[in-house]
Amino acid sequence: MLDLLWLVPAIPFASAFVLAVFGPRMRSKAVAVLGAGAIAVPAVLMLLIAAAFVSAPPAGGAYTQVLWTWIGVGSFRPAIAFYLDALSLVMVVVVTFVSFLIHVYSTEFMRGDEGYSRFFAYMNLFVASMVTLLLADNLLLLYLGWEGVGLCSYLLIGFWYQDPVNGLAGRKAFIVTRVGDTAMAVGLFLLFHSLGTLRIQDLLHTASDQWQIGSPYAVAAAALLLGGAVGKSAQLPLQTWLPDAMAGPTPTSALIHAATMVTAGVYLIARTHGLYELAPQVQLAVAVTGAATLLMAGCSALTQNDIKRVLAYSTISQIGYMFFALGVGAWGAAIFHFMTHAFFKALLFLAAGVVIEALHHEHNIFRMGGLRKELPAAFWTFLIGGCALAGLPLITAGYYSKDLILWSAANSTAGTAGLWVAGIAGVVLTSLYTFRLIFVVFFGQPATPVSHRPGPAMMIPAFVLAFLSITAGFATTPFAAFMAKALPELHEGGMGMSEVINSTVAGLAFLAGLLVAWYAYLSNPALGRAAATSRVGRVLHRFWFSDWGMDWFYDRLFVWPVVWSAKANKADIVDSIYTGLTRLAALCHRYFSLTETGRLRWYAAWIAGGSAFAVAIAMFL
Amino acid sequence: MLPIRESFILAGILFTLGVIGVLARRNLVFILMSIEVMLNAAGLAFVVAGAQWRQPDGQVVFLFILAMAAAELSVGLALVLELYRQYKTLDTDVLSRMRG
Amino acid sequence: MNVTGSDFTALLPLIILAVTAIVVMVGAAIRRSHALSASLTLIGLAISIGSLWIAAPLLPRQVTPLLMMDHYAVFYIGLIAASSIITVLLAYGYFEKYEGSHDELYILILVATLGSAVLVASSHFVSLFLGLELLSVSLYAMIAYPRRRPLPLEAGIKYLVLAAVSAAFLLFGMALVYGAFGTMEFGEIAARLARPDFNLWLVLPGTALIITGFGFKLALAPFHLWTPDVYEGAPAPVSAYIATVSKGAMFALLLRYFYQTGSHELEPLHLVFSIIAIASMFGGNILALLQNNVKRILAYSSIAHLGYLLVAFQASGDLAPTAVAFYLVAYFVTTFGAFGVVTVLSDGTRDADLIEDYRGLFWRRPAIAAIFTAMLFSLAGIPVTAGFIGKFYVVAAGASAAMWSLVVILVVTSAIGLFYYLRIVVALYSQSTQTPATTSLARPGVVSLIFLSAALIYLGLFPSPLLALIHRLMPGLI
Amino acid sequence: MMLACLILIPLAAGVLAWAAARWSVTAARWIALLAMLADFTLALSLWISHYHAGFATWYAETDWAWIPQLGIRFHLAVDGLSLLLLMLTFFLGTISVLVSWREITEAAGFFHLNLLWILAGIAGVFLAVNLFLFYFAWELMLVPMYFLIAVWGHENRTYAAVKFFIFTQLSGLLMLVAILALFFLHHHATGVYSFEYQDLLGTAMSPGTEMWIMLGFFVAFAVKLPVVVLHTWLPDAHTEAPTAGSVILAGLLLKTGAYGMLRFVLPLFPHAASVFAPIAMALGVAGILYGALLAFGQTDLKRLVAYTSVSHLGFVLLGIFAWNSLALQGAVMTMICHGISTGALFVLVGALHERIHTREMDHMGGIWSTAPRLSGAALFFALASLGLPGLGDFVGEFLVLLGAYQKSIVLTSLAAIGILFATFYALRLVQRAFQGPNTRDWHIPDLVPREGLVIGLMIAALLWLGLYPRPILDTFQQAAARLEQLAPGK
Repeated sequence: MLDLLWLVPAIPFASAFVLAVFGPRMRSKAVAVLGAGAIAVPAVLMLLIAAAFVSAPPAGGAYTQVLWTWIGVGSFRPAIAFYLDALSLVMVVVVTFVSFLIHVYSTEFMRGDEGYSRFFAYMNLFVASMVTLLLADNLLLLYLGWEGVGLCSYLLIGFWYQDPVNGLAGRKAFIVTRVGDTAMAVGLFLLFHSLGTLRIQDLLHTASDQWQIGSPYAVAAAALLLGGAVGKSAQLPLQTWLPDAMAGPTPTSALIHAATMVTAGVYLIARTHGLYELAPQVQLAVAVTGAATLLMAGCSALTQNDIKRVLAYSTISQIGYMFFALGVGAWGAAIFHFMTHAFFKALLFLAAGVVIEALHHEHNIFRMGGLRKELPAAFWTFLIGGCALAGLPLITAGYYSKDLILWSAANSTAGTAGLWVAGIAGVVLTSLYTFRLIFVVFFGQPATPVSHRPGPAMMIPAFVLAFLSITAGFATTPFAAFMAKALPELHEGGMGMSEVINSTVAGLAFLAGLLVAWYAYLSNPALGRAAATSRVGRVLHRFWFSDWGMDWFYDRLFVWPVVWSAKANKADIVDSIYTGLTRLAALCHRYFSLTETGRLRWYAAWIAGGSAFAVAIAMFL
Repeated sequence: MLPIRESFILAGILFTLGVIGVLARRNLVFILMSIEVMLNAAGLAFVVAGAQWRQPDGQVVFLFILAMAAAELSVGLALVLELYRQYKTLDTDVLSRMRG
Repeated sequence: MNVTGSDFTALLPLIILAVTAIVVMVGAAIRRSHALSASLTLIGLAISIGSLWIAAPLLPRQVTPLLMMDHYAVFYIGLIAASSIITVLLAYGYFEKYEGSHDELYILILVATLGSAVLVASSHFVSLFLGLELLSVSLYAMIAYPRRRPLPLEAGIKYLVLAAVSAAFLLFGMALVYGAFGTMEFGEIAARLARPDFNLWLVLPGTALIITGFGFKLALAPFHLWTPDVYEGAPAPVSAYIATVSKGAMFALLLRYFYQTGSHELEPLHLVFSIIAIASMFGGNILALLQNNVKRILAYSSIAHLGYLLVAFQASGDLAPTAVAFYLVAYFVTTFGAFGVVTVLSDGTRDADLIEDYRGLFWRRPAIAAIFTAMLFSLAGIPVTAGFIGKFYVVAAGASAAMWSLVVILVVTSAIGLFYYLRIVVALYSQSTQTPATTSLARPGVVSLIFLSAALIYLGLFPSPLLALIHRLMPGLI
Repeated sequence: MMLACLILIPLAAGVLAWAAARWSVTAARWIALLAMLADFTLALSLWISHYHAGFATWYAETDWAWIPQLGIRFHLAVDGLSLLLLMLTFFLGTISVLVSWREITEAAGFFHLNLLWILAGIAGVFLAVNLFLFYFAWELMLVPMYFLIAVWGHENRTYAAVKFFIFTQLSGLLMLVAILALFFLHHHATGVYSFEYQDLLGTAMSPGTEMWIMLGFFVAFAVKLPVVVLHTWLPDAHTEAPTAGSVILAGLLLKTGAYGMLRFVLPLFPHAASVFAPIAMALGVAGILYGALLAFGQTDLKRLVAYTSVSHLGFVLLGIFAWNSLALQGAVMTMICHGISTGALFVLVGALHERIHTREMDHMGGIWSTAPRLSGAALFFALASLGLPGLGDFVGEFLVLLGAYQKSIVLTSLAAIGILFATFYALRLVQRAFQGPNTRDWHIPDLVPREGLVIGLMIAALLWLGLYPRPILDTFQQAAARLEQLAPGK
């Protein structure tokens, strides 16, 4: 069974190719079947592989499939090879499964769009790349998948290319993530140069053999990889692209910019955890980055009007939790949160997509309202997703995963009290913006009439995800056990806080957020408005609304200088050297020509002068 | 016995005078005459050099120069006539249609 | 000093040239016929070339102190005579369109050729002077041959006055050198120069003045100002003749005189030559840069080319004579080709000498335009043409003597030069609406053009036979 | 003999095509196409037949006497490097004949003469192992290329053609001087006149001399490559040339510069080259960044693509002078892949220009909706250009950087930023020209089957090179190892 692994990326690749080349001439039903089918098969296949993997674990807990040697120069021989262990297995299963659901959703959501087949081609290509990323046996192949998903993200954000705004958002996403990728590439060079391989497993072994804890090489390598992770996962300081990425079609946002691709950074760090253990400074940086991001993004989420942007900031914030978990050494918890997040965030986007389509592509939450009765299915699914996101204690998956992370922060040797407090504050914020969203959109007075109701292809995936958003949390213990096969367990220590206290505080934090949201947006909406329009509130609002002014800052620091210098130097200043030389030659020509007067006596004078000169040189030099 | 050095200097002065004549005069006939002066100065130098080495060769060359000058002048005068026919002047400065 | 029969045989090529001149003169006196005079001239020139093979076995032979008939001389006499044949062919078609009688022109060509032949064979100041004057006086008349027209007249007078002035400088210089050494034979001069007891204060200015004389004929800067005017004013075939035979013969003489006497190795003269070479390379190329008259462009380019040759001359290693000889052959072929195109395209009223005349020529007369292009590329030294091998050899000669600064200047200035050749090429191929021309061109001119371009490509691709010939003939010089 | 055929076939076919065009232009096109296919087949068969034996030495030599007086021989030979570039030459040659099928209507016979002769010259450059012959071929490529630009180019063609000619000619002459200096040094040392590459290898010289002679070669190759500061002929020439001309310029002519560095600069002057290597690498990185920045600023689509070449060839320079197997292999990969990807971009830009008669990006936009295949292909090659993994360019650039990292971390990091810059211009190209609103209401036909074939071939080639570049790497393996061995301090 395991040797069919290569089909998992291959099928969507092939289907993407077919759709790209022949898609425009295929009927839309065929496109839908092929597009969604090409994901269904790998998803099923992956479940079977998972079953095989669990029932008969391969030797060493990992299965490697080498297809061919990709590049071969001297000792640099990365292969096209897949590596399946507990970590990648979980990731791939979740990715293919969620992808499948979202593809099904898309068959209805995108119906009638001019670029129907193009959409599925991109989506299939994305899944293929994502799976490649996750299964890659070496960092180069991982990088291939990494760039591939980045490309698909770009293509899908700018899917409706006729509006330049979408294109610009796509370009921004691509470029900002590529800033991180550049760092990551340099990290790859460093790793190969120092360790002589890019195979992840060999690399981790050699690194722990060769490098001391805290060795500058390890620090540099871990930091450079972190750069890539930060870009892809929209963490500080490269988080600015993700909110704009919401320009893409909603299924795209659900799949790429919430459930799967943006967590690639988390995967990368988990995959190369050995390096981070060698570089505790960087690991701490990961935790701090996560904590800072989750708070900043939480604040920003509070101020947004666009339903998708709220969700985008919440994604940034939730990935912040995952980084936070990685940073404190709770590797398994990070992956667990990835999984639950994939379910409930995809669910939220799908439900949001239903709302948006129902309201004629209305994105502004303040022009929604009262949809609880109009779109009950959407309301309930959204509510479940929202509760999971905010961490409704005991019954939602989000609660369990987040609870585990907070507990780890308190009980890890790498954790600190400050981090734990930040995590708790994040819970309050999450609960606050989530319920603000729910109350504004689904309660109150209807503002826009509903024009379109979703069909089964859109609702069934949402129901499935809603189910998972609740039940996935109960798998905490078996999940942790399974993860322990691939990732090290938490180094317990630190504050030694008991589970009960931690859970209680988290529950209270959730409740606090809920209550504030209820008070400010449902029972007493004027208060919310007043808070936003007070002097301090306005400044804060604008500041948070604009993502802490980071775009403004980057524009001035990077974008404008580059654009300006490119525009100013359009004609290539270097060329003026040569133009100058030709001018000089022409000038010489003009002056020299003045000697050709046509007058006989002048000519004779030159001969006389020339000979006098020659004589003078001959005699006196 | 000819004073060699002084004679060469004399020839040089004569030659320079010829050059000045060529440069200063506009009239083609005078220019040709100045050229004659230059040629004869060269001839004088040959005679002096021959005398220095007690050889007749210098004087022989002078004869060559005379003959050659005649030949050159004959062509020159033909062109002088043509110049006058076309331009009604002997001023060489009119001959500057080609330049640049 | 007795002149024997073998001496006559050795001199046969020169004698035949002289006799042919008389024959043509007599022929013209009997019956004025353009075709007859031209044919007689061609026959005479051909016989003269043929007689080189008769003379060859007797070489090298000093015929009187004046003339040294050696392989070197034979090579250049052959080249000069062959060039005169091309000149006659071009001139025939060109002057057919002109009013008046043309027989005298061929006499002049023959005499000028004789003068050039004497020059390349001379080993004595007197023969040098004689040859030079034979050449010059004929050229005055050839340039001003269409004397009713203003431009040839102007060119003729300018050339006459300036050539006479420079001849006077040359003579004075020779007198000084004679004064220093007491001999006018090149070989003797070399011998005296080797001894330290000569009067340097006569030799140096004397040689400098001789350089002036050469410099004028070779149109080297700063004695170059006459060149464009004379080239422009003279009839195109005559311009070709001046550019090639007159300069080639003079350069061969320059080489013989200086290499034989060794006086160019006097330090200050070396400097003089370097300055002249640099000035010529820069001056010629810069002056040509934006020029609109093709004949003037060719004139300026010839200034530059002689500057390149001077670099090879200065290298004076084993390679230099070969380089110069090959370059001259290539340059002859190319220059005749270029002027030949101008000649065949000229009509009876004016020469086709403006770049405008050539605009879109490729679309009207593709063959002629292709030939002209080949010639221009050869001048620029682009491969497959003889000019490339020539330039290669000149640079090689310079490199062999490690004269890096001169070589680099050569390279840089020739890149500047590329610009004006390309200006003409651009004009040739620029789109125009004109339809293919139907009028036919003068047959002899076209035939010689075809021959020249064949030679150009052949020499460019297979220079080896000519090089072998040069190698065989040249060692006589040093 | 077989190698001589590689040169003689296009030469002869060129004349034949010219002659045939008097009666039938189509015949001329077919002659050119068949000649290119024949050459490609020949090169391919050479490759396949020697693939298993490896490419350790020269083989299939043609060695004829030419100018014995100076030790000049008509001596051709191939090794792995030249064979790869030959195959590229004839592949792109075939492509350029195909893309000219409809574009060139005026004087088509003469066009094909020039086209084939350029390719013959380029083949000569890759084959020659006699320095004189090499220089001969080097100069020979120039003339027909000049005509290609000057006669069939766009508005500003004369300027571009003359500029191109003078730049290359001047630098070529400097190289000639250097060749001659080497030649005489060798003569002094051994008393033998020879321009043979094998003889001149290892000529002993003082460090100062070696440096000067090396610089003479370097300048010539640097102009062709082009190295920044000497690059300004390139955008003009590429922009003004007809499509086939641009394809050959970008795809092949620039590669002759890189080839020269690999074949001559490093092996002939290992010490001087290693002293100079840091400067050359810095120039390479400067080219990467400067070229990318300029490309980003352009509004003329063709000019944009032209400047990307400056950027990509910067990687090649960086790789060559990083001078280890990884970087050298990367440089060669980049050369080949850049030839295909940039060539393809020129083909597409040409196809677009043929349809809408403008190259100004401000006048475009929204092409995607009317010509999706063309636009999709443009996207594909733009992605190749920005170094998307899985496509050939990535392999090359990654290897270059991986190798260069061992020499200089700073330069490598800067060069990596160049890849980021590539994103700017590549995406700008796609978005400004093909996406966005169709304000000018373009309605144009999509790629016709002939164009589709050309583009399809190039896409397939890039995917192959991106996913399975081993055959290329293996072919160059031996030569790269030899070069690496030459690096002083090894």
